[in-house]
Amino acid sequence: MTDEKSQTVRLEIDSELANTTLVAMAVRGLCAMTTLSPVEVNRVELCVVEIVNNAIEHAYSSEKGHKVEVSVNLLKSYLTLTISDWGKPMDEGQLGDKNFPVDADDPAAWLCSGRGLPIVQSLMDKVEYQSVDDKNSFTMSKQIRWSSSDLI
Amino acid sequence: MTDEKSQTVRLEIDSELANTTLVAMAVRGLCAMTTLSPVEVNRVELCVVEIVNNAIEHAYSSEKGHKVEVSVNLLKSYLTLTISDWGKPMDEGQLGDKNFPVDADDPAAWLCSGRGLPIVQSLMDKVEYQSVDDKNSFTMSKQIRWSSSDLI
Amino acid sequence: MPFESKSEAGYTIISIDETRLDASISESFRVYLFDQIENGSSNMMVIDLSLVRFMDSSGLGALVATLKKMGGEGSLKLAAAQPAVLDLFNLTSMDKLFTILPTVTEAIEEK
Amino acid sequence: MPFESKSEAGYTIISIDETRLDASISESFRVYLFDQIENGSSNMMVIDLSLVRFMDSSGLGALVATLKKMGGEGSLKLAAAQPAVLDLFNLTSMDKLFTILPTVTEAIEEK
Ligand SMILES: Nc1ncnc2c1ncn2[C@@H]1O[C@H](COP(=O)(O)OP(=O)(O)O)[C@@H](O)[C@H]1O
Ligand SMILES: Nc1ncnc2c1ncn2[C@@H]1O[C@H](COP(=O)(O)OP(=O)(O)O)[C@@H](O)[C@H]1O
Repeated sequence: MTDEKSQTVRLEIDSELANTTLVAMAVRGLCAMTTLSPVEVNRVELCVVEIVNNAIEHAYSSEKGHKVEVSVNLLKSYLTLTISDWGKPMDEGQLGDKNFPVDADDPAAWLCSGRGLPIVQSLMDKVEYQSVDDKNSFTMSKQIRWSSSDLI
Repeated sequence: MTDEKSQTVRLEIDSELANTTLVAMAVRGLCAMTTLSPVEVNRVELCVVEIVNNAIEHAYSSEKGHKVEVSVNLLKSYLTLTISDWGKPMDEGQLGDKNFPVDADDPAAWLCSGRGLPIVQSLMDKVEYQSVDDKNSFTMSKQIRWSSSDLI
Repeated sequence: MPFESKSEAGYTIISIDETRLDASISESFRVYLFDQIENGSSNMMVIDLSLVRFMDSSGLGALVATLKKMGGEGSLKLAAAQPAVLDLFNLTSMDKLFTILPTVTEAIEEK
Repeated sequence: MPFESKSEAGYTIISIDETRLDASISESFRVYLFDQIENGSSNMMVIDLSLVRFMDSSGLGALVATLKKMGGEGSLKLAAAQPAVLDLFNLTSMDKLFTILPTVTEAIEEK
């Protein structure tokens, strides 16, 4: 990571929820190449798990035998993850809300799901969704902050 | 990893030596799902780097723009890595020697290369090479030793 | 099954024998917790999260569903959450709904 | 260039400002070391490996090539190798050709 050159690795799993851990752990390993702090690495892991699980559960309706691809791109100042599926596209209206309203006194309004996308939108610096031909891609980027000693 | 089910993730890079690190770091992350010790994880990393570099340097003559695939398979008792290329196949005679003879008094005989395959053959429990159609695959497995407390 | 329960000081202590409470097991975790409410000896529960290094939104969902199902009866406390799990609760404001104590013992003693 | 050299107590201390001494930089490392022999002020060298967490067979090859080129003249010592690097030297019997000391200071002082 000493120059502005970009490096990319593509990961691929079959659409089973148990396989998401494989992507999570591989991405954690890749994060060790960056200056992300342990807290930030945990957050990147959380985001990639949320989006990979969404692809499996929503794009593929939890059906095995389909491909989920995670492309990891490392730049000097950005980590970008693109999660792709070839299933049902997401309604883009899903992206937008990133709040977590909660009223402790109104149990009926407590949500048991629907926190995946707001989490990712809160934790990532940039989020994008695109469907091109059969391929749906969710792209998220996180800035890699450099410590002052790296700015020589 | 609590049942005998197998989990697989495929990694893919472009044939550039600088990309090998991406595979190395992703595999290190995946090794955290196993019971491999830190020393063993370092050795798995070394083996995967040697074979990925061989694919780039020998199968593709260090030419960019070709695909190197690393399939990582986790079983309860085995970690298997398959490195594939679609370039020049390896002469199988290369597999066999896993010794490191060295005579400190005979500098002329000191080797400056050729240690990659012997290293992998020494460190892995099983090594195999296969060319099917255009695809050349180097498969290596390492047993995951279970501590007695896991044998309940 | 990676979930276990035992009784202690009037509480049912539920422990999770997994490092990841994610979508691959959240639904069975929810079912397990619902079973505790329906068939368990006590609706005073402490969930021991000490082994859980990672939790995603589906794990959180299982806990919220359980809290909702209890409908204000009894108690559901969480214990020994690791940093990434605490971070998830804080981020999603779920720390407003759940009492999280550093240890199971403190969760039992907490009034 | 991730390689640097400085003089100290009659030795040229060469340090590697990379965590990985692998095939992507081994050839430029070999060229750098050959330059030191051909143009350097001293053929007494200590290589500071303290930052190198990972080395592969090509890194090892660059060091062997350098030792061969020196042809018994001068000295090439290694310092501060991390566990994975030491493991590589032991595994390949290269610990028989190279003197590896825990620190640069000890490498300079070693006779
Ligand atoms: N990859 C996807 N393909 C299709 N629909 C999706 C996808 N990801 C998310 N969605 C839709 O967006 C909704 C919100 O997603 P999310 O916030 O992750 O919550 P949850 O997955 O818990 O429902 C989902 O319920 C689903 O309807
Ligand atoms: N993937 C491959 N494709 C073609 N030839 C290979 C491949 N891997 C290894 N070889 C051959 O085997 C030889 C020994 O490989 P290795 O022990 O890794 O040492 P080195 O790469 O340093 O030469 C190589 O020099 C090359 O001729």
